[in-house]
Amino acid sequence: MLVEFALHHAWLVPLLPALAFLIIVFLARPWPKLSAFISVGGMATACFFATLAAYGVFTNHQYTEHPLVYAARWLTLGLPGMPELQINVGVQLDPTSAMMLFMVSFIATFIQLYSVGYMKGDPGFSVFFSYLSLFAASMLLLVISSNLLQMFIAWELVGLCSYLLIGFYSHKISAREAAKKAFVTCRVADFGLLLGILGLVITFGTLDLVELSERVANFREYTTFGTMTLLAILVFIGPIAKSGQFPLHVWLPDAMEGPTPVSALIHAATMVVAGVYLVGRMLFLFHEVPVAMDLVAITGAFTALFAATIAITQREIKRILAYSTVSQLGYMMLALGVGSLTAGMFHMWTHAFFKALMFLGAGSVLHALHHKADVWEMGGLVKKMPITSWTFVIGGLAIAGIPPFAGFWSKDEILVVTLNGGHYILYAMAAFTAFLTAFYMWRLIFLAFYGEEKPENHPHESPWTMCVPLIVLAAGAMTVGLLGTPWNNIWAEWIFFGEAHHSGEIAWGAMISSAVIAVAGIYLAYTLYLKDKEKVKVKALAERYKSLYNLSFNKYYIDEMYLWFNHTMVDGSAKLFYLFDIYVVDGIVNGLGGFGKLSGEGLRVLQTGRLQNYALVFFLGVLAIAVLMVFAGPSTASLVLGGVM
Amino acid sequence: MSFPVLPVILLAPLAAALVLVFVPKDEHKLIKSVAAIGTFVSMALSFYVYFGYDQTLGGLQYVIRHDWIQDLGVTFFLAVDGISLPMLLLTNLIGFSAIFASWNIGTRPREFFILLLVLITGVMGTFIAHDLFIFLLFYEVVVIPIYIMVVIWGSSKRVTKEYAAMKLTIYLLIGSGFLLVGVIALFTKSISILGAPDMSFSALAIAGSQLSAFDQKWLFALLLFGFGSLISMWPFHSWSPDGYAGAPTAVSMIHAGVLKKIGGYGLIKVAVVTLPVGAHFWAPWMAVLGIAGVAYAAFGALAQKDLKYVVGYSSVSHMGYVMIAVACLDVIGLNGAVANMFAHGVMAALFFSMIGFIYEKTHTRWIPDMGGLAHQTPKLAVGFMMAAMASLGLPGLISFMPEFTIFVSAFDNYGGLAVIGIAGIIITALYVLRAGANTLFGPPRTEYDHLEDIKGVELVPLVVLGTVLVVGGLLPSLLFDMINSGVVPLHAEISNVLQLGGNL
Amino acid sequence: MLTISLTHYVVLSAILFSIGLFGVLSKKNAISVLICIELMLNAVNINLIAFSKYITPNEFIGQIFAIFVITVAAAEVGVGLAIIIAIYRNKLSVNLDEFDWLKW
Amino acid sequence: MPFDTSLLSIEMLTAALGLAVLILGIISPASAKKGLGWITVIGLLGVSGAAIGFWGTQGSVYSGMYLVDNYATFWKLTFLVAAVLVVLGSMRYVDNLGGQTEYYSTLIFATLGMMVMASAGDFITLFMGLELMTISFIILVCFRKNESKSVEAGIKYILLASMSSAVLLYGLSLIYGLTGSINIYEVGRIVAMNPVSPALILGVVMLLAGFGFKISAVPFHMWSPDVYEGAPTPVTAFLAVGSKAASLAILLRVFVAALPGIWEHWAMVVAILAGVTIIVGNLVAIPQDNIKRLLAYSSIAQAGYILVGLVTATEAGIKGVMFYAFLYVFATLGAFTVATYFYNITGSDKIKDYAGLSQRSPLMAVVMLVAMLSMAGIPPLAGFVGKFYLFTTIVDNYLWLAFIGLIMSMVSVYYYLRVALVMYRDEPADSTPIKVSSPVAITLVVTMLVTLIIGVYPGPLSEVVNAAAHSFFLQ
Repeated sequence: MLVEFALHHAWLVPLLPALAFLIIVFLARPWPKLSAFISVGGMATACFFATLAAYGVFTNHQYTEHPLVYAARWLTLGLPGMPELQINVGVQLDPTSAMMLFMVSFIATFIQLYSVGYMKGDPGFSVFFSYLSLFAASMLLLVISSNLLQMFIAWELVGLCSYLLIGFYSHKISAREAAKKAFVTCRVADFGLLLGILGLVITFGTLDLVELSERVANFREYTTFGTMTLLAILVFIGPIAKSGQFPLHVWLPDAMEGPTPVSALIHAATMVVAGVYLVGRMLFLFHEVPVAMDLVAITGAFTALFAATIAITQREIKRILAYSTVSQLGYMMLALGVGSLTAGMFHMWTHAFFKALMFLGAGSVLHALHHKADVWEMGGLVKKMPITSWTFVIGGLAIAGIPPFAGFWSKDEILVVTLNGGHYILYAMAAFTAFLTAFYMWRLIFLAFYGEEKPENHPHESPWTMCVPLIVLAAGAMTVGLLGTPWNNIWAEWIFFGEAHHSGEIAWGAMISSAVIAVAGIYLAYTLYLKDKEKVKVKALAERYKSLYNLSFNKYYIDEMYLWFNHTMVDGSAKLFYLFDIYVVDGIVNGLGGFGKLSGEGLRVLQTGRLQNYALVFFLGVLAIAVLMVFAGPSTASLVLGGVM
Repeated sequence: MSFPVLPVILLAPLAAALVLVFVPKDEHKLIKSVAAIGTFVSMALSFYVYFGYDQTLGGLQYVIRHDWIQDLGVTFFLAVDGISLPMLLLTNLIGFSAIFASWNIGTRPREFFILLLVLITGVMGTFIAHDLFIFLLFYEVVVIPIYIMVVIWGSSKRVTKEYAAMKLTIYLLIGSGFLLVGVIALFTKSISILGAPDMSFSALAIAGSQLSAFDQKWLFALLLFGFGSLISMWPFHSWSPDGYAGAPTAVSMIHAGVLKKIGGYGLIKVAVVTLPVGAHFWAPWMAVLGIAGVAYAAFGALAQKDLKYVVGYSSVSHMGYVMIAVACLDVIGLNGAVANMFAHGVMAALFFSMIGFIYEKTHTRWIPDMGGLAHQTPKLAVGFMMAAMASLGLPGLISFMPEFTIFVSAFDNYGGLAVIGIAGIIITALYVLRAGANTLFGPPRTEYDHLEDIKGVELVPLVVLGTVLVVGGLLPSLLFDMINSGVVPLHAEISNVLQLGGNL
Repeated sequence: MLTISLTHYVVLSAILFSIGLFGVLSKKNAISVLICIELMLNAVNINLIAFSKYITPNEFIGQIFAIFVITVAAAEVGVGLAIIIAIYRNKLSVNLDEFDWLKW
Repeated sequence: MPFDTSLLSIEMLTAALGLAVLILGIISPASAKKGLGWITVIGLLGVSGAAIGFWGTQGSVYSGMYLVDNYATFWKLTFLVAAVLVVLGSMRYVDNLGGQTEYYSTLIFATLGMMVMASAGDFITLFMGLELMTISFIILVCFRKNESKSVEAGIKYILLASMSSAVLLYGLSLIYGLTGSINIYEVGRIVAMNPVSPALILGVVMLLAGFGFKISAVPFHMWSPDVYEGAPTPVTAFLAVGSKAASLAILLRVFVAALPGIWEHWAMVVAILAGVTIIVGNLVAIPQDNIKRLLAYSSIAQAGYILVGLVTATEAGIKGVMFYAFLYVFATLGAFTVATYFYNITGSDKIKDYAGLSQRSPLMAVVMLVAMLSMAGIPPLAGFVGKFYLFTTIVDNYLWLAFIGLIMSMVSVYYYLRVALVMYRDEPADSTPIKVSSPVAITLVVTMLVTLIIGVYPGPLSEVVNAAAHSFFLQ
């Protein structure tokens, strides 16, 4: 009953946070507590509905084949008969979106709850909550979209909110620049996505996902394979930036400038996974184009490895997490690239929990250490702030992929499908990444939470509003993976692309090897960072491979490259255009004007004031006219000569 | 139509201006209120007309028609259709906000508001006149008031206001000179076709479409130059940034907001409809110039340090999109063109009003001299950012759907060429965000701590235009259905001619 | 034994006209210029009379016209001399080259 | 045959009025002289009333020497209105001169000369009217006989004018010699029948020069800036308006009625003249710094525009000319009246002295602006409609001329706006408000309103002009 209602009014889920946003902006802003309450309350209610809807979807299987779609006309262009474009906004509920719906709202709720404690006393308290609500709203809108354009709109709104939230401490230059960077980077990619969407409209004449998928399925009626390839690649450009894939990942680590809950929200549950989600949604398109699939897979695998190699040398706690996010997103892309919606979504699902957990944990640490971010300056926090530390450790186990924690199952799934797909190189890369992941994440843990305490730090455990979410998420990080264990893979029966491919026999080899890899990574971290107190080995290594170390520590200088390009190429050409405008285009205009004036002056001088000059001009005029008459008139010339004779 | 609503809309500001003539020149409050009332009447009535217009019926409605000049076949012909109505509404929205944007005018306010009201009337007239002669009457009414307003109340930055004003005026007048030649030639030709002189748009459309392909081509070229220079089509745009920089806020608002749009409007309602073959011939050129304008002006804006120049160039770039859209000559494109003119109007007006306030308070528009204003004047910052976001075509704000529709049709018709144009959104995002960030964000400057945020009537532009910005973004059908009802029949005419008169 | 034909008159008047014209352009003295203008007018008169005699012998159109011209010329000269006197009062000169305050 | 002298009654009335004013001026005591201005105005208004009565009558006197038709009547009305406005605008000026009331009578005689020109049916009448007007104007030009500028203007005018009329006469004599007639319409018939001879061409050239001088068409315009500057401003106004209009009236009469037979010979030349006049007039006006000189050059340009109507020599063309001339009268008078009055107050013609006029006297500033913009042809002012009429006639065959005309008219805005700039932006040197005396105020308001109304609602006037132009061909 209530479930039915939730199913057919799923648009309430994004609507509620949106309303919260409006109320806060226009009414509740002056009262922080009220604003927080409205925001969290709205989010919680939304979460409640989302849960019901998700339950509804998961309980009857028809939706796995035929998604529940209801839409309303938003805009029509043209008349029937002529090239017409109708754009609907609506809700499309199938297991994938239902899962996302639940996940996003659930995590968002706890992050908001957490923020109540984290942001206490901030001047922009209520504004912050209004932004959070808007952010959640747009993300949820994106999730339930039944129309590609609607999705794009939500996509851009998410971008806007990230801009606002990253730049929340707008008095900090760094925050301002990071926000701008995030927006512009995404903009660059959206350009590709937009082109892709335009191409799809023009080729297939619709943007409704369901119709689109049907028409794409037999695309040869509409267009050629080449076009399809182009379209697929264009569409994939968008996610590259949003989900921080190489080479457009640069904005993501800088996004740490925002308040930590924002980082959690952005990196765990919402913004970055939007890209993965979009690729998942559009898998029907990529599926038609093997090239695009390979592109996705390779990008994913490479990004995963690439980011991991950066993460191992970073010092700031949030940066490490950020790069781990990039790397995990790489996993998801890889999974989708090898054609397994199941694995990709599954990893997204588990990742959401443990990554949110770790960010919030990091936030709690920073909160305690008054925003001292360098892990080398921490240590032994476990004694002073046990909850934070232990939950963080759980997160660490999860991401490293230690069974039976959530991360293990999803990552294992990915490795398995990669292997089954016969992409051995990619498998190797992914496996190695897994090792690195375990290593750098535990490096962080050992450095920050274990070892001897630093006297200058006076950490303290955070308030309950911050701890409760930690605990809840930690519980999640432990358990949510069990949905997709090879023994009873419920997940694979819900969320899949094509037909539910369910590997009958359990790939023990892969499973064991990934577990071993994870343990190895952790052990290495242990030996390097915990066992030898002086960290001599590490320093020795860093010295030994100085160039590599710098390369990794400076993120392969990619930001510098972009900066250089922006300043020399873009700004340079801008200057060029401007000068051209002033001196050439405008110069011509002014030149003409000046010519008019000059000729005026020139003619003026003829007016000498001498009477007889005037008389002379008069008669010259007469002569001139006479000549004109002779030659301008039709037959006069001959006539005159004849007449004279 | 018992109640002559259009004449009332047209004359309300003029009446207010007349009243102002008799108001003592130092009754500032009174003067401003009178002006506000005059424009408010027009705005309210044009809302009434907008929502009273029967879209299913379509065509010309609220028609007023009287004989005017017999031997030229001129009739005093006021009416609205799906294309002119949004423009009318836009004019009044901006006009009304412009009054409040210039609320703090201290010097010679009476003259200022009289001129402003005349200006608004003139612009309105062009949009509701459906007789070419009357259209032209209103077309240039506006030029002189603008000149006087710029030289008296303008500001000299890179160029002196006198230079800017003269450039703007003469440039547009020369453009209209060419336009006039075209119109007169078209008129004389139409007489021989129609048998009797008739200057109504509809009659000229009938006559014009029967002209030989050659005639249509050169006539269209003239009209294109005339209207093109008004819509600041590249490379005839250079009056625009200087002009806006020199002009007082209200003038910038109206000029960038609506006056420019007369160019696009005329291009669609007069040039394209009357000379479809010519339009078809020149369309590729229009597209190229449009694209050039988009990219070129976007880069130009990127190089600016003066806020008004940024917006000035950006408006050139946005008008480039309109040119492309018109060049597509299909339903979606024309829809996009008109819608984009409306959207850009609202956005640019909001932008200029906010910049006006910033200039008023900080006495500078030089971006490096600013920063962190968001902390001292949050409301101002909100308005500014809304305009900025609209200008980079953020979904949920009014200018996204128009741009999207334009892209659809441009991509469809001009493929690769359009891609360059669409790439403009990146540069746009770059310069808009840069300007916004460097002005509003970053560490607050102590010298601006004394500034007080916009308040009271100063909020009117933000509220009015901001509301339109958001509502139009969330419910674009409010705008598009109206426009569509006007574009579809118009396009039907064109395509008929193009199919029949295959003499391309 | 040559007979005098219309052509002669016309040529004569043309010559007279040209002389007058030359004077107008070259003379510096205002009065002489005035006189030269009279020459031009008289050239016209010769034309008129000649045409009247040879082309419309039985109507006196030309003569009448000529009389009018003479009258008007007289009036013109009257006014002209008055002005020359006035300007002489002002400038103590009738040299046309000195009258160039009004220019450009 | 019997003469219907009643057809001449308007001219007779005018002559009588002139004489009466002259005598009254002599006999009336100095104190009463002020009244003469008003007497003149009333008298002229009476005459124009009578002239209106003549609307629609069609006839001729003395076997076609003297024609009365709507065409003539329209022009006469134009002259009379102009005269009235000039008198109204110049009363104060004349009083400053010390009540030399011959001014009024001379002005009336000039008007009379114009009227005679308007209905001249043959060369003699033409010549008489022309000279009557010219001589009266010569007297008016050097009316301030103690002021050397005025006298210099006078001598330049008389010498050049009489020279030009000599040329004109020579041309007339040639045409008479070739056609054996001096009746305009008869000449037309004969010319149409006979083949073209070089002598005829020469005659036409000289006519063109003679009339071109009067309407100050380039290259026969050289006198006008100097004379306009030197002459008393109201006289300049009347000179710019009346003599130009009258000469146009007769120019049309001669060329369209007497020389249509060889139209293809002079059409292109007239077109070129018009084009050159427009260009030179507008360009040279740009660097001027004296308001009267500026107006002089702009009126040269205006003459160019009006010539455009002559090119086609059709009814439409005539109509365009008449329409434009009529509104040109009002625009020019408006501008010159402002100049006159400003001179009375400040004693300066320099443009820079007009600084802040909009604050010292909004009315004057606005009238000046409206007048100038009307000349520039900016809608919704009369000039726009006028140009529209003119250029519709030639756009088909002389597109280049249309381009020159319209583009240059936009260029002309440049120097008009420079005046506007001074009047509106600059702060006045002395901000004492200027009190506009009632007769001047009347003139200003009338000119402005007419300019505006014709611009917005030209319907009625165009009807009248139609009728006038139509009657042209009924003789």
